[in-house]
Amino acid sequence: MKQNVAILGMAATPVGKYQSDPSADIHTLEHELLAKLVIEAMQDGGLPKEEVDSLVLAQCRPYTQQKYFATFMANYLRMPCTASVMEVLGNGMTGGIALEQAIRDIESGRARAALALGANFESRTPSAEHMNSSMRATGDVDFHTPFGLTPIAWYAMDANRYIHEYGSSRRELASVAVKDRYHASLNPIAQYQKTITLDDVMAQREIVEPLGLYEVPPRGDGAVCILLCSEDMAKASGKPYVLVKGRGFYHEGVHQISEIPNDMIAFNSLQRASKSAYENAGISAQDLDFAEIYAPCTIVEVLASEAMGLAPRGKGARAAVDGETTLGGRIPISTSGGLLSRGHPAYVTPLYNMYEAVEQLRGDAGKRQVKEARLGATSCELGNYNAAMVQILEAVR
Amino acid sequence: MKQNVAILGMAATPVGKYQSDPSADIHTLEHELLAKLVIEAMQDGGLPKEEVDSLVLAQCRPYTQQKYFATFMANYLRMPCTASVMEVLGNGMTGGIALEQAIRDIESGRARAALALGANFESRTPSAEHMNSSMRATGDVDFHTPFGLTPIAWYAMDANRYIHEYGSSRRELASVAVKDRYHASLNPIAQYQKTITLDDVMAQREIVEPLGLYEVPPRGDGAVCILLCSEDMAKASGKPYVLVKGRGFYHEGVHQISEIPNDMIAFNSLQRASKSAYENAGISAQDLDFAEIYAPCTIVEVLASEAMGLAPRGKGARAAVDGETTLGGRIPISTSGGLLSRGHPAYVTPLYNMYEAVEQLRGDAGKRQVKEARLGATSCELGNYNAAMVQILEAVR
Amino acid sequence: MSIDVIEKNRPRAYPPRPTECTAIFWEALEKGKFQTTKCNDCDSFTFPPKPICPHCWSSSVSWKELSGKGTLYSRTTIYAAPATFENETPIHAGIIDLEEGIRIATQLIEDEAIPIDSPVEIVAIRYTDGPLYGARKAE
Amino acid sequence: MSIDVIEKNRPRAYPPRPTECTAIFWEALEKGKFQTTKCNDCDSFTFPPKPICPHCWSSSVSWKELSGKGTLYSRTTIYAAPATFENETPIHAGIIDLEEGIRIATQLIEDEAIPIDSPVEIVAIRYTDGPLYGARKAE
Ligand SMILES: [Zn+2]
Ligand SMILES: [Zn+2]
Repeated sequence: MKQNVAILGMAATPVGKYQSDPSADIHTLEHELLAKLVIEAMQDGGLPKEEVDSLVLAQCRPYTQQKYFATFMANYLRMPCTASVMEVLGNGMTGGIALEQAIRDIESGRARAALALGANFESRTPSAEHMNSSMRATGDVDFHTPFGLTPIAWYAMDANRYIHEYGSSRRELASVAVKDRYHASLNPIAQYQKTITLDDVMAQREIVEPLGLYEVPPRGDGAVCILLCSEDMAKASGKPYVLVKGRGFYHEGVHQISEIPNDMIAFNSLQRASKSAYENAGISAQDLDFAEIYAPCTIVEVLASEAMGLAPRGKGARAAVDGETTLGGRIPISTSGGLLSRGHPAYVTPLYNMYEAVEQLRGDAGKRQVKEARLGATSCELGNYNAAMVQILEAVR
Repeated sequence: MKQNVAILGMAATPVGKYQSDPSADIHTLEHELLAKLVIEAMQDGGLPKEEVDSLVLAQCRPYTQQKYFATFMANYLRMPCTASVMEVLGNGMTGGIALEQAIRDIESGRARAALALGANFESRTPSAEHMNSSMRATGDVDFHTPFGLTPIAWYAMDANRYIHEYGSSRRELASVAVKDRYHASLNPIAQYQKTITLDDVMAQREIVEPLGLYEVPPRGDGAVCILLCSEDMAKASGKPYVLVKGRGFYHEGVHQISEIPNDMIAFNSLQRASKSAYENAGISAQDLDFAEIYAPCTIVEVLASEAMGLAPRGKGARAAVDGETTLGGRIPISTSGGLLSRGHPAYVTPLYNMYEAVEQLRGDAGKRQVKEARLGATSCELGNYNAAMVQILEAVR
Repeated sequence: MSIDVIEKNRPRAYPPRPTECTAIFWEALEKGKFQTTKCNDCDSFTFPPKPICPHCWSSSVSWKELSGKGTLYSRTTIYAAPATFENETPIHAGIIDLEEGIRIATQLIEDEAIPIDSPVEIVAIRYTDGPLYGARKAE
Repeated sequence: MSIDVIEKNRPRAYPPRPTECTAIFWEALEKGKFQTTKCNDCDSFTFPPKPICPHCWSSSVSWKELSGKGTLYSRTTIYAAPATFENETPIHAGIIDLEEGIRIATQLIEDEAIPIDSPVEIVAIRYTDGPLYGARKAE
């Protein structure tokens, strides 16, 4: 019988710069930081370590010297497991895949408790070097990479198409960055907490036209551990928990662009994944109290909000300008500050998004608390939202 | 309701050297080779591409230039998916984890058909360079790697301990290599097909004492695709298929050695995983007609055969000497030629082992056919068998 | 129906790797011929060219020349580039819908911004070490 | 109870990275003191040293000196080594059960094969860039 899946505990380190220089006298190492978070997450959930049957790790960046990190951690924390010990990878969706596998282990009864976790350390690698690797990820190495296309270049082309089709403007898109930074100013684990104005955003140098520095993701390090268990176990704990009420996944069988021309900025996969998730949860988009969206650029949040049915097509940027997606607005989006300001240690970003959703649903979000938050959604993706994963979460207190 | 899981189709390329020199005029690329195998596997199973809901990819080696290979393949073959598109990693268990996730997708009903697949290209990277990476995988980077420990050094220490405890000899262990090569001589996809004698094995230079060149894994490239579906769908196909009758997994929470002294060569995790798998399948070790064991070195096959209950403790090497594990013997082991002679493109090795088991159970193994093979087992592992995965497979014709 | 060929007096920053299949594409491109594979069974074009049809999985494909004419679907200019491309910034790139019904992404070889939805054409570019392609405003 | 210290006139091939926790280990080792962390709650030793106890997850651990005496559980000689270690082959390595009930793996610093199950002792080795440890036959 399928088990209902609950999120019972969690821990995260503030997004920032942790990675040490190879020649440092004292190093900050991924495993020491992550081990601390595992213990904190388990204390947060009040479960003994023996209950954990599954460790699903978002793979580390190649800069992490300790390889086969999942099995290394199983040893470091002396955690025998009967269900899963593995590392998963899928671009920006990596952390979401880790969560999904942990959910599946609980749902099927294979695991009593499961951890979805990861550490993404990359800040010491200069962006130009890092892009030498990431340019081989978001396209065809032989038919796209030779032109110098970078991951965010694809999003920039979404932006120009959106502006062209819907008569939107860079200013409208840029307002998303201002809103995200405002949210981040209320989030103690955000990488950038100083508020900014629309003029600040517009004044930044262009990175990929029409997107400037504040409209593309910063780079940073982070680590997160999320503890999942069956709802029965969560109930027995007597603690507040979050129920995974619905999930959706769809991969459209396309990598970056479809060779058959389509409406690229419709985010078809996200439309399908969110529809599945809403149906699975028995809700509609209008029932959501907030959404924590995977959006590496301003334009991506706009398009994702439209694909998830949180704003009409072509009106997502306008909704941001009008404050509808700000805390206190109709549907607050990225209350954490989002990838732009909370930060984007890419392989664990979906875990940070889940962390924020759980803070909101447990009423632990402090100054950025969405009032009476009961239902929230998280999304993550890979490529140009060619695959999307959506989770619907419900507060149980 | 849980679905029974069947293996309905497959394709593999002979293990060998495919990887091209970066400066080659014409390249052999992972994706072109693997795409061909996917189509072959689907034809083998007689299913249309639309039935596939899940792609689980054993991660490629870092030498593969095309990154995020799973989503790249989903595009290359234009395969929209509703269940999973992901890459998994877990040392030598990588291909086994891919299989297990595909099995779980079928079992849960999330996917109608699923592919577990991968391409491991590494042969152009010299062993000493390759070990610069793998030395960071099989131990603690700061407390083992500084001593120069390599992956197979741990197995060599198993060998010396085994010889010490049970009065076995290098000659006895070496007989496994002779048997494996004999099996490989009957396998058209094996990397090394020329038979060898015990004297040949003993005459090789030592790689990690007491193991010589023929007792440690060769390096090579390979690619495999395995098609899984529900038993109902397999039945409806009218084709012979293989039923996944039982599975077991156990990670002992240890990486290479236990800091609490234990019986290292008992392969405790494999004992537990095989016991679970036998129970899950409702069989005992004695019911098996053959076992395709993940064994990178002669000693590993011996210890694994003991842990799986195929030979008494301390008698595994002797069983090999006596021909009990040779084709026609009591319990043929590694009829493919095993990792030593069929070859060991590590991340896809468990997929090759599955390929061999299915060939045997479909009666397609030609000159190396185990007579009336009905029940077989496959194993895979990571570390020093600190984690083990076992599948019990049944022929349905 | 061949496309214009432009010479560039430098090597490609990140050369593509020809395979048995795609070498045919690159060799033809060098001569000003822009072509891709088309399925003999379902009549679908595919790009990049492939030894199989991604749509119906047929292994029966033929090379078909393309006109190189199309429309600009979107574009960008990349100012922050990978280290490999540091001498080539800013990089102009776009997505183009070819008139044969294929969407591709490539470089835009003119500095001025081409308006979205306006006509563009593919040109072959001969670098010192081999060819690439790119697009420019159509006449 | 300190261990012997040997000098080596070359740097380590692959130096370990000290952290706030493990720097204490390496600094003591340099001075001939071989120690690790022991849990204040469940009394378990752990090796390598850790800021937490892997057994009961307590964060309360103390440094305890080890005698360096133990027994060789197994050993090997590595002839095919990673590129980083090419000047150090053959490499002798072993697994040692320390008398405090901890199993570790390290280098064996003598060329002659030490018999399995025979007594060994840990020594500190001062390279030009910092310390490592190793084991040798005990007197
Ligand atoms: Zn076709
Ligand atoms: Zn303790």
